[in-house]
Amino acid sequence: MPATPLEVEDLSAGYGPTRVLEGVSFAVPAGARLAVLGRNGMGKTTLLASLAGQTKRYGGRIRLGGADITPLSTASRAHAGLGYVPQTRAIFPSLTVEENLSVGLKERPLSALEEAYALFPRLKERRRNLGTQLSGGEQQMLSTARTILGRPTVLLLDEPLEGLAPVICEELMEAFAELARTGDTTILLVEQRIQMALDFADHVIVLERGRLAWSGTPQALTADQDTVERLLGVGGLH
Amino acid sequence: MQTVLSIGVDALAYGMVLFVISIGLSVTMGLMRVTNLAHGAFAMIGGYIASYAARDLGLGYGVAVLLAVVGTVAIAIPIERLLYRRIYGAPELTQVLMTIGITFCIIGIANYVFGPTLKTIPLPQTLREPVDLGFRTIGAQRVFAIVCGLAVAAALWFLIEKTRFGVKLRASVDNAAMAAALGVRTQVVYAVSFAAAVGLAAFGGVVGAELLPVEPYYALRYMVTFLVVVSVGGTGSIPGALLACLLLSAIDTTGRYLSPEYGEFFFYLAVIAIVCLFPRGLIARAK
Amino acid sequence: ETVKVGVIGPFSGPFALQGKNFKAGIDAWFATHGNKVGNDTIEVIYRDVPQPDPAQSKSAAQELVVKEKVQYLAGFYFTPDAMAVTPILKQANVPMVVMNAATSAIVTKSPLVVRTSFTTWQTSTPMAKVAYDQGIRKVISVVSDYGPGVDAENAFKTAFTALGGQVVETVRMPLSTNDFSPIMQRVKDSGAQAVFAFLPSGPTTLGFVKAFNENGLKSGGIKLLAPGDLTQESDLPALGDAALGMLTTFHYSVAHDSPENKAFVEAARKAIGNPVELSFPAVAAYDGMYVITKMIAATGGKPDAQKAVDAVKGLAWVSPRGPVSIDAESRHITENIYLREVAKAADGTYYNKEIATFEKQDDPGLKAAP
Amino acid sequence: MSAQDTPAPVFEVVHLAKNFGGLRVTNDVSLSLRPGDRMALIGPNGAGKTTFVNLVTGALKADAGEVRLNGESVNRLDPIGRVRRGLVRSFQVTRLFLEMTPAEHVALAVLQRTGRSGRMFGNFRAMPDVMEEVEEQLVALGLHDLMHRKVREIAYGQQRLLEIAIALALKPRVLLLDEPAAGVPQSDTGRIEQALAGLPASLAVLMIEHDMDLVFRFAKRVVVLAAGAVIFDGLPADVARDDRVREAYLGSYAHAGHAA
Amino acid sequence: MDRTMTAPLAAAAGRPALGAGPLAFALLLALAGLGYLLFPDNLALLTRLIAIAFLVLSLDLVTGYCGVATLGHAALYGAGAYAAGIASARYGIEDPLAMTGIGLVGGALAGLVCGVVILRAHGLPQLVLSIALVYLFHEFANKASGWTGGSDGLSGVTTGPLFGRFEFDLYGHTAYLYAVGLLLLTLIVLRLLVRSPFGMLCRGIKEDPVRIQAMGASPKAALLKMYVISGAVAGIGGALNAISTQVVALDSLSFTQSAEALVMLVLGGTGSLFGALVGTVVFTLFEDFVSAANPFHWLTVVGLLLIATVLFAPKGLYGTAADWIARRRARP
Ligand SMILES: Nc1ncnc2c1ncn2[C@@H]1O[C@H](COP(=O)(O)OP(=O)(O)OP(=O)(O)O)[C@@H](O)[C@H]1O
Ligand SMILES: Nc1ncnc2c1ncn2[C@@H]1O[C@H](COP(=O)(O)OP(=O)(O)OP(=O)(O)O)[C@@H](O)[C@H]1O
Ligand SMILES: [Mg+2]
Ligand SMILES: [Mg+2]
Repeated sequence: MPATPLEVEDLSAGYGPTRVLEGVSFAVPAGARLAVLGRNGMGKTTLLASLAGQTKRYGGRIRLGGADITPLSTASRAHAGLGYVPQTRAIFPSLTVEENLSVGLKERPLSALEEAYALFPRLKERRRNLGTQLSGGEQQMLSTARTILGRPTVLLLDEPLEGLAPVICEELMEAFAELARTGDTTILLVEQRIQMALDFADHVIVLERGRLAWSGTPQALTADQDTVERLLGVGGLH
Repeated sequence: MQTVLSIGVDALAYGMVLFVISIGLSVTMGLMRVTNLAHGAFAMIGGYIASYAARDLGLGYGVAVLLAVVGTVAIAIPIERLLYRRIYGAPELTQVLMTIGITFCIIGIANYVFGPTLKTIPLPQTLREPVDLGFRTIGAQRVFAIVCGLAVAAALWFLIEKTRFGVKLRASVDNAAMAAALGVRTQVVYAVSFAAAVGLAAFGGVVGAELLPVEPYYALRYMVTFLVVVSVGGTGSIPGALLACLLLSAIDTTGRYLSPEYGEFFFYLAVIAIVCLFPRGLIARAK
Repeated sequence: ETVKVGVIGPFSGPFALQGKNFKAGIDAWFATHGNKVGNDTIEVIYRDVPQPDPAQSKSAAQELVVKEKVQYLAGFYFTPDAMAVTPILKQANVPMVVMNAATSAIVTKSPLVVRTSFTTWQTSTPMAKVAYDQGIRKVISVVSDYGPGVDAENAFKTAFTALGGQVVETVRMPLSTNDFSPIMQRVKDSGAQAVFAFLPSGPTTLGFVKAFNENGLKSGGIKLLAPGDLTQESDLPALGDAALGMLTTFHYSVAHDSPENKAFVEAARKAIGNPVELSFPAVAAYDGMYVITKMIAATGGKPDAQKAVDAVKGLAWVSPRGPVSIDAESRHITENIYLREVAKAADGTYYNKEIATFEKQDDPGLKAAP
Repeated sequence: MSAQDTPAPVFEVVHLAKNFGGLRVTNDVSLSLRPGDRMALIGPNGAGKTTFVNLVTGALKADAGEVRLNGESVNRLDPIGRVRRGLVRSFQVTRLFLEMTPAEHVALAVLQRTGRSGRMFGNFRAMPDVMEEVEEQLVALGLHDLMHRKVREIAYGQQRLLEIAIALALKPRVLLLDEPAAGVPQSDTGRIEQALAGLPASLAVLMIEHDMDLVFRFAKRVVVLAAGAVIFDGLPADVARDDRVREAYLGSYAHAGHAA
Repeated sequence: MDRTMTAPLAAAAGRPALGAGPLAFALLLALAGLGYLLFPDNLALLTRLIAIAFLVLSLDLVTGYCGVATLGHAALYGAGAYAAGIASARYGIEDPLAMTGIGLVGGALAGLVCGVVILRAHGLPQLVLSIALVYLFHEFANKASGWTGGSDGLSGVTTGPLFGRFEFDLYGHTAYLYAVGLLLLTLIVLRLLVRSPFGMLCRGIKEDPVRIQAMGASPKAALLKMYVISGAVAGIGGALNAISTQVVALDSLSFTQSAEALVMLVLGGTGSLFGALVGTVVFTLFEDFVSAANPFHWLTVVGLLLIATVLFAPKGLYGTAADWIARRRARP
């Protein structure tokens, strides 16, 4: 077994004076699919952003493939193999679709763009359009494709399905699963639709007010209706 | 007819000089989104270095130009690291405050070091001869400025629109955090672009010194002109800046010929009209 | 007793050079004459008004009077700055010695104003005669579009037409003009034999003179005539060969040949530091100090503005620029105006060489005023 | 549907069309809403749903077609005029004032609606009727605790809810919701539903949504847009059975069946 | 309702900590009195400072509260100054109150004209429009020298006694007290204005005009209204300047004056009335002290001040201080 792709140890982070995350620790095995759940404003986005190096860190360490990346900048973390798809999509508005994608290529040749087009044919049709001219769903596709092109070993997905048509959601989830299987990519997924997340993941953590409140397998979570109701505010998972 | 032609030539020459000096500003403002009011200050530093090299040290014009560009960039890099880096992405007004502060300091220092008098940059003989165009003569220096302008425009356009570096730069400006998350080393990208913009400023300051002579208040005196030209063209757009320079200089030159006493009126009325018609610049970069 | 003199001028900003010249002139005075008048010691207090800003000038003057208790106000590079202060002189019981501001009307605003510099009318008028005597009959006037420029245009036009010449066109160009090529084209098209030009000293003069040469006017035999602002000594190194042979009329050249001037220039150059920076405001400041010492002597160092001013009416002396006097009625300086040519000295420096003298010129602008 | 006992439409769109360059984004779309209607507009990504909203609200200019409110054409009205006639939208990508608080957002809407937004004195906190409505609206969407925080500091899902609160505070007659639940966690979509359920019956609502559970619970009528054209207009129960819709949009969701 | 719980949060949410109403005004009054006592010989400077403060406040209304970028605001100030000056010099209106009123109207009219033009664009092009406008105003005043005195300045402005009793004399007591009075009155009115629904609307427009449109309000109309108000405020300042110095010159509607006002505003902090005041006071006094101490190098020192402000007080002196206090208070 190679080194654990991602280990988080006692991470505390936030924005300026506001602390959001408090002592979060977990580790993910290679090729794992981890779902990060939690109610509104509990710190899911903050967790992912902290891993990507975009928040203020108050304490704790992050290890990527065994190497300590805590002191690294966002860009260096990306080069170390961390891919981040933020919740707000963060399309570059003044770049065309093709240029948006090519930023994600890092140093790979332009021909690699075809990979993205194969995943989302819609993007190929719109390749010359500017980022802002895309529909909400198209932007979501672009954002995801852009990051995948960088061939990350750990992929952080913050609600990548938001605003996507059901068919596309399915295809995308399959693509993620495929990525995890064949590419040895470890995936952290934040997703609002709990069932969908549970169907996808092989491991779950739940955040509550910035703390790790629960962790285990999807099956265990489904079985634990009490926790589901308390931490996620919904009843009746099956 | 002769007069018309002659005005046309003057407009072209003046426009290209403006272009050479202000294009660097178009890069900082349009691509790096820094309202860099100190642009003229860097052009001025270039002018001073060239003047010192050519006049006081007696070096050749080419060497002086090179020294000016390299020297200005060398001065600008620490300023970028210490000061500009803090205002990338800051509100426009904050940038205005900081860059005005930098301008004041540079003026004060230039005044102290070089004194308040005008500085000239001696031209080589070839650039000093008037060139005969048949219907009139024009300084060879102006022809040189026109050529430089075109060369700079082409090179810059290629760099920004056609290279990976250009894409990275534009991405970093649109959303630095996201660009970094995709592995772009935004600080390096910024530093390189800034250096390029400053180098262009210095180059323009030297090439344009015949029209806009070098003295400590250069930095403030022409600030508005540069700002106007760049935003009328559409910041960050090379063709836009070129078009704006030519158009505005044509209006300015014609107005100055026909009715100099209302020259300013024409110029600024034209600016208002153009901005109202093209509120995002003649050739706008999409945002 | 200490007698305080408040000097207001541009000591920083784009016009700092002129303020520096004020200071150099005053320092030269002290260096050559000491700072004592009888038992009184003169103390100079400087206040900076970097650009024309009458409000700032006035509040500076008020502060000088009220807080520093100055007995004399002096300096004033720009006309509006001087104008702003005239209304308070009477109440403050303080005379004002204008060391530069060159609009004729200032002396009429208060009986307590004395001027030791010049007016644009005064320096521009003789040029008409120079032009006419050279056989020039058609002139185009090109001036910067602001008060002094308009004064210069009017002065020249009045005098030239009186002589029988013709001003074929008058062009006023914005102060911010950088590119003078179109103006030169206009000059060419006007068919004039000479250009009469007025621009404030500073960076634009360089562009103007260069454009004049580059557009083939110089080689086409057209003469460039101007009051001396255009060839201010501090601009000459930059103008260089381009200005060689240019004719200007002015009240003072640093190269004026007289023992008084030699002494003055030596002291003033020492005071200013860089010798090439010395130019005309210094001499007016120097003479201004002379006038002030006379005033102090007359009043025994006591504040009495009217008495002080009365004491110098008609005062005549030999200034570094030549013989001068204060006109008893207008309180403006009567002086020689010289025709000068830009020449190159043996050591490679450029200077304004005086080639003719118009003696005892008063200010024609006062009579012309409506 | 029989026309006798149903009221006249408040909102009608006839033959609406729009091209972007060569791309036909809206292709002869006609539909209408009556008071009390609860309609869902669904369709693949890039089908032209948001564009449709932009066209009817006047943010974009249509190439052809007409938009009517209460039987009157509003083609000539600018977006502001249309809002004042009661046509209100929410934004798919939140557009909020990051430096202002939720209370201020809702208050602005209330003040604007009641014609007091131009008042140059007083403060909304001192206007009891405004404050009451603000609190009511924020309580309904669970934002009450955050009411005086800057929007910049509240989580995305909460911003989405605020987006809806503003639209509701304008008391529209026709409400266009562009993916109101996107980004809102499942635990909180209930709040949106409740808020919608509490709306006056006379209001006509058109909702764009990709969350099919929400769509089927909310909508009484479903319109499906694909490549700019309406390919289905009917009852929710029928939509999953339509082959074209299934292929273009629903995928396996249709097989799984929905809570009917 | 748990209003008690949200109240301290409101204080923490970035509302200016010192904005606590009457207290702040009392403080201001005390400062004005202190200025009078400490600098009895420098009242002319303080009066000039207050006149500029009107310009900076007026700029804050459109820039700080509405997000309109302008480097041409002196056009409004100069219009007020010339209106008041011309009324006195050419029409013999010498009553200071009347002159102030005329300045106010002049400024408001200029505000209307500038507003109509400037509001046609956003961001940088807007900045350029404002620059073009202020140059046009400047050129116009230069050309119309029959009215304005051109570049020599408009002299011959005379000011009668205030309320028919108090002369504007050399020592500037009347001018200073009048200026302080006007300033306090204006501040009270402006404070009401910025806290009113209209003020809130403007802040909304600053952040997202499209959102405001979607609420059914017209950003353009509101901004134009604000521009006219801002013009009136600047006009008062201009008139005050004309009244107290009895000259008006082209510098009062110059680009330099506009840029300086913007610098003062940003220095103090945009978007709060007190920020505008703090900026004006600090910049003007600083400039005065430094230039008196060393007129030859003050520009460098001012430059350093500006740079230091951006580095250490990025929200402006007042804005950063207010933030800091708010944070201290928010902490339990
Ligand atoms: N820029 C910020 N400054 C201060 N506080 C913030 C900031 N962004 C988020 N927060 C706070 O941090 C907490 C966690 O936010 P976060 O965005 O991580 O939540 P989330 O779990 O992703 O929620 P959602 O499901 O709504 O996306 C929230 O309470 C929010 O108010
Ligand atoms: N300004 C524009 N220029 C060119 N194409 C545009 C522009 N705006 C939108 N489009 C294109 O029009 C199509 C419809 O966009 P629209 O936003 O209406 O889709 P949508 O149905 O709302 O999709 P989603 O469900 O993903 O939000 C998209 O393919 C989009 O790329
Ligand atoms: Mg989130
Ligand atoms: Mg959409």
